[in-house]
Amino acid sequence: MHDMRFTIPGQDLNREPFAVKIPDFQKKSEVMITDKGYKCRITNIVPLSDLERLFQLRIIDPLEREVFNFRPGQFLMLEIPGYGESPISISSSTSNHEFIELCIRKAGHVTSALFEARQGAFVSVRGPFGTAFPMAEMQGHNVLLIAGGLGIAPMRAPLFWINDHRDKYRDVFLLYGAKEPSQMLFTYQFEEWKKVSHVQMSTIVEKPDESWTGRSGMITALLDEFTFDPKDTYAIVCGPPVMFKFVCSHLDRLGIPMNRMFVSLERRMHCGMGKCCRCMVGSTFTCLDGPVFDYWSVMNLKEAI
Amino acid sequence: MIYKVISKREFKAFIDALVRNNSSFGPRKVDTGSNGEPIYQFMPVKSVDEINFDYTVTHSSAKHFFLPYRDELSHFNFSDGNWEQEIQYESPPIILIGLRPCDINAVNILDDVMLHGAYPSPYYLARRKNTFIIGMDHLPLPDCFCHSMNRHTVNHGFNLFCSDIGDSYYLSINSSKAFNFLKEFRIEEPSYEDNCSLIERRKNIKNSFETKIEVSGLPCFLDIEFDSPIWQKWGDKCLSCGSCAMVCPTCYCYSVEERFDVDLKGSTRQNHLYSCNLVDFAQVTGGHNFRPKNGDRLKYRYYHPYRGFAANDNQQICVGCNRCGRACLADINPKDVINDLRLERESCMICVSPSPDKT
Amino acid sequence: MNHLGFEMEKVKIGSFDFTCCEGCQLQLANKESTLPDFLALLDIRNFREISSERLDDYVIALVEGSITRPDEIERIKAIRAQAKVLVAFGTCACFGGVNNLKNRIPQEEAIREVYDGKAVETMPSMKISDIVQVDYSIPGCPVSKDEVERIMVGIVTRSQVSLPTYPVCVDCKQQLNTCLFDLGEICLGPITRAGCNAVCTTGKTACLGCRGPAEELNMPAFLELIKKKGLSLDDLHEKLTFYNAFEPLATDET
Amino acid sequence: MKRDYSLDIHHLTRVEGHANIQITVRDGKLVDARWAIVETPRFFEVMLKGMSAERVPFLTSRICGICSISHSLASIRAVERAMDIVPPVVAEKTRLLAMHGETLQSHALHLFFLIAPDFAGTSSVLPLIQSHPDLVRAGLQLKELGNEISTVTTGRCTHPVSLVVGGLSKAPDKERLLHLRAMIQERKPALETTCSFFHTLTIPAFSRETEFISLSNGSTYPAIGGRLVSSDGVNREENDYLLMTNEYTQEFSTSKFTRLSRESSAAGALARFNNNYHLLHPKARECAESFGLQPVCHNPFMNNIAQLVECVHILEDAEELINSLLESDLAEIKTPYTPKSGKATGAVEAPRGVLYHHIEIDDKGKVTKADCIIPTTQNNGNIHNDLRALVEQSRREGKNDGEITKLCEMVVRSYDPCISCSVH
Ligand SMILES: Cc1cc2nc3c(=O)[nH]c(=O)nc-3n(C[C@H](O)[C@H](O)[C@H](O)COP(=O)(O)OP(=O)(O)OC[C@H]3O[C@@H](n4cnc5c(N)ncnc54)[C@H](O)[C@@H]3O)c2cc1C
Ligand code: SF4
Ligand code: SF4
Ligand code: SF4
Repeated sequence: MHDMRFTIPGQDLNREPFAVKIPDFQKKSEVMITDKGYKCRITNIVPLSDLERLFQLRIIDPLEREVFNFRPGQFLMLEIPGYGESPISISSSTSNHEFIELCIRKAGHVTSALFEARQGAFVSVRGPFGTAFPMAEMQGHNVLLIAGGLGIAPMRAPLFWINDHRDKYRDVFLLYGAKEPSQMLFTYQFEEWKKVSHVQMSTIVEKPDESWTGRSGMITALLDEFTFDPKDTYAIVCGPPVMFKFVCSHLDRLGIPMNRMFVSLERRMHCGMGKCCRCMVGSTFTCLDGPVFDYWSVMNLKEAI
Repeated sequence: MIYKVISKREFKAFIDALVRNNSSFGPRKVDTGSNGEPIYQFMPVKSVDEINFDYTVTHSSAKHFFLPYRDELSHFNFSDGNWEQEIQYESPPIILIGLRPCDINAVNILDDVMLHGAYPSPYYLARRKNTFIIGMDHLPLPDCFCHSMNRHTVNHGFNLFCSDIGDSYYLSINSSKAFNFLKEFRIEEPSYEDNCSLIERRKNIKNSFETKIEVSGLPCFLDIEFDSPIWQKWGDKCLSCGSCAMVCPTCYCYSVEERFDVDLKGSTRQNHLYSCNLVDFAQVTGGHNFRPKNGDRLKYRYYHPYRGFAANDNQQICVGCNRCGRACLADINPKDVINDLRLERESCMICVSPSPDKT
Repeated sequence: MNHLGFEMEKVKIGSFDFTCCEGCQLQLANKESTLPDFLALLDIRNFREISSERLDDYVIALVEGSITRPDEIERIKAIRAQAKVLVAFGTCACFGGVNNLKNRIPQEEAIREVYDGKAVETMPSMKISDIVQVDYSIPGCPVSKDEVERIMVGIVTRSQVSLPTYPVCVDCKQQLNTCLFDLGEICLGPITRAGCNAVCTTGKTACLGCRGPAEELNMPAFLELIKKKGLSLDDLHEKLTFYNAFEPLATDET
Repeated sequence: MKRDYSLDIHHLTRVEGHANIQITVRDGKLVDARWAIVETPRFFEVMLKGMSAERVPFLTSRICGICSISHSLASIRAVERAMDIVPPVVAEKTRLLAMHGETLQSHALHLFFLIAPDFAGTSSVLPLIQSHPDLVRAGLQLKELGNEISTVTTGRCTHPVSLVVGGLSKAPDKERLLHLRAMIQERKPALETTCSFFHTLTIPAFSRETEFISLSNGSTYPAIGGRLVSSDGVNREENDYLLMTNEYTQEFSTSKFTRLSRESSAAGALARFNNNYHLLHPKARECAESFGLQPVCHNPFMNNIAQLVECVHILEDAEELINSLLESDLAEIKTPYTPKSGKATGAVEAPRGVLYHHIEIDDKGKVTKADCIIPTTQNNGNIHNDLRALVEQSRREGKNDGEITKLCEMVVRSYDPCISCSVH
């Protein structure tokens, strides 16, 4: 039935049209190589407690270092080649272009590998990802920073920011609570925060020991040390889920509007880019729409805390 | 779009020429079930005779051609206390034959998720660009409900779409590539009768759906019913086996794993399609599991496709193929779960505000 | 690791077999393409099956087989005393394996049956953890070399290692297999821990659960499924007891 | 000559399973030389009782991690014969190919991992990775090829998954068969390397007349089923396995012993070779000639060479089998059956010799009685007697204690005993 016209040797079909070469996306500006990280060197490791250390990273490529910018509250995916990736909040100042600081607790696969690493080791970071604390919106108001335990890690970036723009904010309070005195991190910076940044600060522990002379109890107890107008106050609350639930409802009773309280949520994350769906809270991605949420949104999220 | 008509015989010659020279995949019968029904899957095909054009539905979807179950994201090469990261996302061209409208819609949905957000995936893009899709319509099976999801027709996302109008196929040609290939074969302008047959065929398909799911207002419903006991009721049946998500054409959640090469000279970062039904999906370091119960996890298996996620405009991503329902050994399927949910809510409404008696 | 600034050390390993077929140890010599690299990770101190060298300074002990004789109890205790890390290697070590099938009848009867009354020492088969503490379990009949490689690399590089928590169905579906339930058979895939790449169901034979229960498995739902499909409970029982991996579940429920 | 000598090897190494060699010479007289198997018994015959016939091969394959395919096939053959099931031809060919894979793997393991160190004077193969890299590479290539053949045909190299009663549960994939054929081609040089290495070795001169037992079907080199024959002229039907073995227990061994026309007999590569020489592929016979190996050879050390000869045969035969499978329609792989009662024996040539499974089934398809006789069991008597003769000969030749010890170990290893399997 076929005349000559139809007996096209398949070769012809294969030849031209199907030899489509994949376009080189790397050269196309609209597609990022989403899995490529910035290579960093660990330039310093500061032990903070038995379980926590501050890692100082320096992006090796000067151009990349220049390009890398973030906002307080954002996080990175930290990659230890061979061991895996973990989401970690950036704990340094946004104005510091030389180094990135990460305050990390030894918890599992990746973080344990990092604790084995020596100064000078090479790791990689992707990001920054996620939403940030609305530092601009807070201008002209009081700022209340409440951190529990490792929650001080994401709190340092807003603290540094406030220090850099101190005159733009009214009263700034930092309430910091830890389980035990030995778990209190960054004690060496307290004086600086108080004196240089003019932050009114107070600390508390749950289980005091003989060395502890300060207060003990729940972190909300510290609120009565300070006077501020709740209506004119923004709050950032970081810590374990139980803590911020408790603190936020307390602040709510004091009269701080729910949409002026900010929290940072933690979920399992495998991509940071809204694809793996591990960090879903209801219909929201912690990595794209968070980790920073105002308390009003959190209240509306299913399964948030 | 260009419309043409091709005789079935000629069509076979066309497909044969394609598959003989390209890496191609089409529906093939792989088994006969204990109920006597044939079981089909998209499998490699080398000649047109290996393709079952009259197949019903494949057990697994075609998503793994775009999102492989396991995929290498990057490789680290170690040397002298340092390393280099290497990322490759090339993929060889392939031809996919026989995708149903719902299957193609599913790929379009994956396009939205993978390509239209803030972080388009180069891996997906490479595969998508290099896949030549030939779609085919079919009469629905009794449990198909793509009509309810409004995914029973498709107008983009394929290179060529064939509607069966008796002795010939009515072709919708959606790419110059497809048009160029077809030029070498005997294709004709659709006649008046052909057009009528096409309309007839469409009507026939539309009227053949037996399963209907009411999805209007479902997103809001699902939010309201987030804490409903219905989830635990169905969760108690669920084996947390993940089969539903593996066969689903739009489930795309994944896990990332990193592994050293055995010679310790490098490592690979891989992604691995996962399922929100699996027990550790939402477990974090230290062992806390945000979704400890089967019901919590099953809820997400429904919440995601029918509520939609904010990141992709809350669109419902289920296309209504019911593959999940067929694969589920515990007999959990969208129709029953959603109806149950609605029923509970509606009966609840009735008791709160009984409708006035008819007098 | 080098790029993190620490040198890796080879693991001083001993491989020991108890009552078993030695198939799991044999896997150590399989997957020839990466075998030299794999062996380079290990400092083999004691491995009777392949080496005449016998040194007792191993740190990690791979223990294969189950315990079925009093002298084996002594031997496993001695190994435990030496090893920092004791790995139950293979299904027999982890669950008792097929050896446990003999526990169904009194031991004297078994001896009479097989040895015509010749005095042979034996006792009901036990898994390793019935006698000594086990640090890691690598299940499988036989173990999957891929998994063994992954775990050994994990130990050498000091990265943590874990087994998949989900059931075999995930891997099985990823191989595009036809579900054996669709072919009218009982398969233990939905309740068995994955990690074998669904090798049995890919060969179209039912999963017999050699890797033991998946985490938080839903046994009532599984039994419901068997009943609803009208499949044989007898067959289910035979499968559940095959490797003794579902011990309490199998006996209570069926 | 020293008047006293004693040797007590507790748990001989580089063999599969646990056994001891005990030799005592007092006042210049050999008082005792024994091959004592102390492996823990597992009671498979008991485990099998009450099991459904279709599951039997999955259990019996667990008798041995090295020759699991043979065990599986012996059971399948017994069950099929008991229930009058005739498997499709394609299944038969695939099974034979699977056996080839297993034998190649097992022989390679034995020759390279267990034997080569003896000749090289090392304690294991590990030092050879440095000293003889080409040889080790060749060994791994052959072993890998064996494993790959098994994997393509049965789904996995240890404990097959798709060998079932009635045929196969899944046909081998044609793409993979093609790949396998190419792999065989590519790996033939590795076998040549191995032969060259063995040519350089001096095989100990020792000989003790014995009876060689193997299967034989008269038309092909034996593998699955056939008549039971011996070099002393015995020739019986498969179901008469008990008359071939005459099992008896020894108080010092958990493994049983067997005998036929003499006080002991041998099974394995050398027995197959001696009884079926003319059925070997010409290339294999050529290889045997190059080593001066001819039937009937009574030097147990030559068993290793016979294994090598079999590897040559296997590569050639496997290629032909693959070609024939590639031409076949692989759709029909399993004969449907309904369980019925019956009893029969299945005999196969496992790498180490004839393996018998005898199975009796009731009308519900459950096993009522099972019996497995393993090749190593059939070699125990011979190993035992060889030790005695070897010690005596060596002492006559004035060998020192170290040399004698080494020879004793070597003669045991030459049988490639699979102890865990023999105590099942
Ligand atoms: C936005 C965000 C910011 C964070 N900031 C910090 C920080 O500044 N300092 C710090 O010490 N920790 C922080 N964490 C928690 C930290 O990510 C986990 O402790 C870490 O992932 C543990 O990784 P691992 O591999 O060591 O543990 P494993 O238990 O071995 O984790 C395995 C994998 O599970 C995932 N995972 C497990 N737990 C979590 C979790 N809680 N959150 C996200 N993913 C998880 C990761 O992908 C990880 O790779 C943050 C988490 C999030 C989501
Ligand atoms: S959720 Fe079920 S019906 Fe919907 S697309 Fe996925 S498999 Fe098909
Ligand atoms: S819904 Fe069904 S298929 Fe999905 S995980 Fe549960 S039991 Fe498995
Ligand atoms: S065959 Fe077994 S493992 Fe595979 S999907 Fe079915 S039940 Fe699960």
